[in-house]
Amino acid sequence: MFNKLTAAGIAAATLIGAAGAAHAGKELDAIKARGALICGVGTGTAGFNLADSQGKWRGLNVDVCRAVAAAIFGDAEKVKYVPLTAQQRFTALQSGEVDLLSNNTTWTLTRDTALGFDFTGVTYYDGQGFMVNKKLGVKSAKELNGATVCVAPGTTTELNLADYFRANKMQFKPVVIEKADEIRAAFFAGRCDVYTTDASALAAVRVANVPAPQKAEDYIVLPEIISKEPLGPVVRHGDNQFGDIVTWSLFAMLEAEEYGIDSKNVDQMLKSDNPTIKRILGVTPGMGKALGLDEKWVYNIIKQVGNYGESFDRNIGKDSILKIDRGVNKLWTKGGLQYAPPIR
Amino acid sequence: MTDVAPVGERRQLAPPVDDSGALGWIRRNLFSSWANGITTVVLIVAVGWILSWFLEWAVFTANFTAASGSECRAQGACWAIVGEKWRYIFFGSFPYEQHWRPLFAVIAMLAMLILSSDRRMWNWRLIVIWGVGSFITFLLMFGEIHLPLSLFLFVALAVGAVGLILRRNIGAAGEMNAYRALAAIGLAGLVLRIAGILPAWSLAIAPLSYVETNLWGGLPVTLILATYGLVFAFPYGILLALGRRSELPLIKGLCVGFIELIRGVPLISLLIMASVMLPLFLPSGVTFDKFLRAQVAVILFAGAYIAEIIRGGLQSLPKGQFEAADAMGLNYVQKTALIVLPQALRVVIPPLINTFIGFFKDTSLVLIIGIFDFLNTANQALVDPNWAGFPGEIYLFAAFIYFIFCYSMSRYSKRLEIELNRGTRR
Amino acid sequence: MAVEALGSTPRVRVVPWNDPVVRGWVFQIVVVGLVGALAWYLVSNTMDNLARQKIASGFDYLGREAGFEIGDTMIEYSPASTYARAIWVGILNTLRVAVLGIILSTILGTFLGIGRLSPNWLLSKICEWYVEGFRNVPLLLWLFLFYKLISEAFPGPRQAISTLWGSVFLSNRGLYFPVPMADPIHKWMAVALLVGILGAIMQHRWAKKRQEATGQPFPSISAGIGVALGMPIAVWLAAGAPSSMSWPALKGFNFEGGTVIQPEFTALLVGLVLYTSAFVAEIVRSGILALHKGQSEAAAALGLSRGQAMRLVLLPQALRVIVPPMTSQFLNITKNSSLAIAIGYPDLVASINVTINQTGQAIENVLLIMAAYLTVSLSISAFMNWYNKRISLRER
Amino acid sequence: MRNTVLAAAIGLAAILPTHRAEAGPTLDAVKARGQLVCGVAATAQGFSSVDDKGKWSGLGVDLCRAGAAAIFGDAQKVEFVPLDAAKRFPALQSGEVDVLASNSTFTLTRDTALGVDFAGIYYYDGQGFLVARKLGKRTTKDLNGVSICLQPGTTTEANVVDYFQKNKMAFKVLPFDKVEDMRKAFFDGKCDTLTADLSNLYATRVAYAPNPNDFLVLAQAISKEPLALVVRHGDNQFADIVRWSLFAMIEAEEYGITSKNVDQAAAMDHPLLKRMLGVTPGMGKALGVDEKWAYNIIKQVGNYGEAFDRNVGPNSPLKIPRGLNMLWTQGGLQYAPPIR
Repeated sequence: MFNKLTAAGIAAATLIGAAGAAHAGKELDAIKARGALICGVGTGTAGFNLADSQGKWRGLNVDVCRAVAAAIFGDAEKVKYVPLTAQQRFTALQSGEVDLLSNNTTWTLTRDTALGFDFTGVTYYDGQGFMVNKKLGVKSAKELNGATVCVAPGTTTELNLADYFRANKMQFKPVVIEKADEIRAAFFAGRCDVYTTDASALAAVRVANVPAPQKAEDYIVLPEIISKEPLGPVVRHGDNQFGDIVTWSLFAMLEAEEYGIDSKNVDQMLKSDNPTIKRILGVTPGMGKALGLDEKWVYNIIKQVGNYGESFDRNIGKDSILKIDRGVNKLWTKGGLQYAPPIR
Repeated sequence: MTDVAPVGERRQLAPPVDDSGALGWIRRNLFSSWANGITTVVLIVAVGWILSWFLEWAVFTANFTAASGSECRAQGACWAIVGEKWRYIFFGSFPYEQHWRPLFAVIAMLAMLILSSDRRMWNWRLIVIWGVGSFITFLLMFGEIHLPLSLFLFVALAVGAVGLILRRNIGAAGEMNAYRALAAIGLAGLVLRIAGILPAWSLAIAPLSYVETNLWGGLPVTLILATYGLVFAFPYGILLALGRRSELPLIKGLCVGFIELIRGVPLISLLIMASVMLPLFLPSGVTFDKFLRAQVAVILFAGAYIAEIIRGGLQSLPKGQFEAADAMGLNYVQKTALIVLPQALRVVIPPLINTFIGFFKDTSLVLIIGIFDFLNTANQALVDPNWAGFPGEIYLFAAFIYFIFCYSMSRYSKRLEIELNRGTRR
Repeated sequence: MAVEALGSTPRVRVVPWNDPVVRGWVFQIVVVGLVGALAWYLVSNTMDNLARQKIASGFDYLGREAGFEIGDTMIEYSPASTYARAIWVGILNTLRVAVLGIILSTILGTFLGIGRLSPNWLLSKICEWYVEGFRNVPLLLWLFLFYKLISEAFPGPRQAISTLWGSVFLSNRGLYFPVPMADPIHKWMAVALLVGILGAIMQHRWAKKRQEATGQPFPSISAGIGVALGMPIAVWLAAGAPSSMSWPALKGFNFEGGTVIQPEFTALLVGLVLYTSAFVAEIVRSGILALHKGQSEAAAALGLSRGQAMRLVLLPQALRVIVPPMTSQFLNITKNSSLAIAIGYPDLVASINVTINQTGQAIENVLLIMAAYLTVSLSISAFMNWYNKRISLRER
Repeated sequence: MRNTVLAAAIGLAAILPTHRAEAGPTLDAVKARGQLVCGVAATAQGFSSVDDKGKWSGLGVDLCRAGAAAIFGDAQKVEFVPLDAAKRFPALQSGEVDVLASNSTFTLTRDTALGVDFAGIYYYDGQGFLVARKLGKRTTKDLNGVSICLQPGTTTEANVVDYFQKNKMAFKVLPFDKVEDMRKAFFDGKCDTLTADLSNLYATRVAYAPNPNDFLVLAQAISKEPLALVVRHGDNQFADIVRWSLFAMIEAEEYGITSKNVDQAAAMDHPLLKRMLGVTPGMGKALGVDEKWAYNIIKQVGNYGEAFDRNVGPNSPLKIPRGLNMLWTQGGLQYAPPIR
């Protein structure tokens, strides 16, 4: 019986193994050989990264992955999404399980240095806020002394929260659960007085996650923003070429918005006389070569994903249910912080 | 029992109470004494109260047909959420229109398990059942399977080698030659393959669309993790158990160390290690599927526990068996594989089934590393804001499914224990 | 191999490759070499990966400021404390739930196990269905269920259920109840309690000796409890009965004052106890069933009541069968308490999980988890082995 | 046996090395040398210029000093190497300098093909226009029909053409081959406007205008010229130090820490300040420098606002308005990720 089971075991092992190990070399080569970008995304925040019922991922973070895939393969669909919890994300990136993390990760000093990562830009300038039930009658975060706070563990959110209460000499009691769904459920069930996370995510949760008998209007987001949270895609230290591609894919989306190129007019724009636009869209060659990509890389990004403004509006801005104001995420020409170095 | 007459005194005993019939049964089992009677009454009241409350909630005021959560929010249970979510709970995010695939995969696995529970199948048939069953299961789940050339070569080598060792001095000359040929072909082929002379050919069977493991979810995941966890842990647990019983000090030390290490830490820490650290242990760029990593952790964990059970079986064998085997002139491998193990394993089958029940439940821990097993999909079903607020219903449903599986297996193990003991009770 | 040395025939000189001793060593060295090579391969890969990506390593982070708050701590802790202290808080929380879980599930499980053997059909059936129901469903599911029930079924703090004349409050924030204000006398009361317990043990020994000598029973258990509790009460009274209490009161968002049993802790403890007691019940039952029928008959013949027979004759003997499997249940409770992470109780794994996230140093932290659990597990098994030896039959 | 297991586990833990102490090659070389070698533009008033006594000053110079303060705790341990535009990247690539603060624009080609990394934008520049005040033009939109002094074939020209075409404005070009000729022509009134990077125009106005107050730099930029610090590809640790030294200066301004009050700030019980100034350790270790790194920068060099005001802003002859270089909280672009 022993031998028979063993043999059956070996057979089954190899069956499972068929979908198993894959070897890779340098990052860009490995991605090209694999034929798909592996992108680590969050486990589900409406507007940033959320899989719909067909399993199709959507959101601002997802669009970054798609843009990078469009730049590399000319096809924004060649992405494999790996949903990661806050706990898994860094080791998944360190170990090479994902090529790129586009997961609402805050750019901080420690992560930039000790974790061995490179932040390749800022997709969304965020800040941490508080949401409370209207019934509590709280108007300001300064009134939260003694509150019970629901927060996801292992995030900068958790640290900012402790800092804010310390700096203001207030007390609080945290309730921490690893999974975002669970922590929200606990908040809406009344386990905590306050839910804290990035302001954008608060807006998303308020619109999309309030359970049925309660309404979005039952909850308010307090005016205080207690931290800076520049959220951006992250890559491993080491392969600068791939890091550059991620950086400039995001910059290309910004640059396109600045020059008024969008997914609808990009074909006309190919005929533009403007040398900058010609350079951006690869009509004048050079940029793609510098990155090691096809010259049409920006064209592919804009055609298939859209410029930054389009992506913002579609996922979290005015055309979405979240209706988040552009605020500091406006282009620098319009008073915001979003600024791309020239594609030249 | 308590009204034993004092010694030395003769007393006219009352005629025996009639304890036949329904009344007699009740008297015997429920009201045999005053204390018993009071206990019975108290329990009846308590159970009645709980049951009536539960039935009121779960049946009489329950809603079975609501179209959304808000319609459901009345007094009783909202079973409509189960009606709405059961497909997700059972099959997770497997492509919706392809749900028949995991369904049949589950059926195939259940068939495998049920067939294996029949003692008449405990021979070469098991290998066929598991080979075919696993093939069907994974073909349904993946949609396509690639059988690389090296696999065939490896199987040939393994069959040849095992045959050569086990049938030495026993098998007929022709049979041994067949093993030699198989082993030679396998070995030569593998060497050529590694040297790169043979091409990386593989047999592709792809009748269905490919579904990657991160879309798998629900019952098939739980079944696969538990079943294959045990199947793979089994041979490796046997090795560990033999190692622990070995008189070679280094081997024994290694096995004891490993077993105690694994048994001393929670499964969660192994799962975290597999999900978070395993990739760091491998050369850069080599990664494993997350599902496979969880499976590896379950196997490592199960192996240590199985080893301890098998050790119990080995210890229960009488010395005479070893001596007789030695007298026959069998070598260690033959002795172990042909004499010792068949008897030892027979003893440990019921506790093994209990271990399997344990793993069937413990696989639920993989939800902590983000794999969508049955409990996790049930949990996810609660997230939908339209249907929020009915945890009791969903969890009771999930508990019911788990109960059916575990309870039937434990009944089977009990029956088997009695059957197997019948042979030894002379 | 075990039998190789059985025959006591003088060793014959054989060529080395046929000498079982030599072969044994060669085999061992090969296996150890293979395992060592595998270990070396994995470790060198890891080092290479860490170095190449410039990932920090080492245990220096333990001394750094943790920066996160923990909701349920037994010792002084603030975000300004170090990671080491945060992990220590986690270990203490794990131990708290494990120790309470072990005690409560032993008590509950023993009653259930005896209940299953009751001549009362209804009682034994209820116990049986309890056992089958709880042990055939994953623990994690029970934890989720209890946690959700507590957080969704109980009202918020402002609508808290208040009982015992407004001194105890039950809400989804937990159970608040009053505790005596900290007072220096508490320290002396603890000392008195220890003295009382010592006294009770000595008293019990004396009673046992007397019973063995004269056959006179002595209510040593109730007397012992009396002594153990009486001492601290006497101290308390002697100190003038300082009875100022800290009462929970709704202030701002939550109750302040008093003390609280948090829902996460409750859900975890209840889940662990209900689940494990089902297994304990089975162990107790089979331990008692393993005794020869003559034991209970003899006890009955001596005129002992069923309760006395159980307490004085059956259970002490059954313990010998019960203790080894109970050890593994105790280990299970300890290890299963790690499921706390799923419902947000800040145990060891939860603390370390946050630490992994803040420091990015997974390897060191997972090693810490394993070392901590191994230590606890080995201590529990060492204690149970000692106990098992103590109660085992002394063969004369 | 069980003790052996435990011992083995602890042993395994012990063999894991602490190799963060081992630094990147550039940092090692810098430390061994005892000073940071910093490439700066030969003369760019306000950004890098040297006085008679050989003392360097300027915004770029201050950033190099910040790097030295972070690494050595001493802002003076810098050697400045003046480099002209053509030599700066080869000098960096060859290892002649460790870091460039030479008014280099962050562009795609440089970021990718040159083998360099841009480590933080210290000045958001852009092409603008200098006009005579008496002309009455106040914004770039008023420039319809002007005559422009230009060097043909430069990106400067391309930008002007783009901008005027896009806004449907007419203009006339007066081409010059040499900068000096062009400058002279403008101040002689041969053309209405001179175009170059804004920082350059401010410097030109101060240095060459007969009376600087007669001339006006129009505030709007028609192109993007983000001036960034540059390091070699491949040594991420050194790049991190350079980048976070700049971010520390920006962060300090945001929290109101200056060279004057930094000691008080370090004594405050504020978790953010404590962490940044090294009272709570951790950040320095992560970067591989002393825990007091940010304190040293601010104490010896000042925060970003101080450096800006002193070198190019209101306290300097250039009097460049902060504009885009204001903090993000005040409507500018200067933003530092959190130091934690």
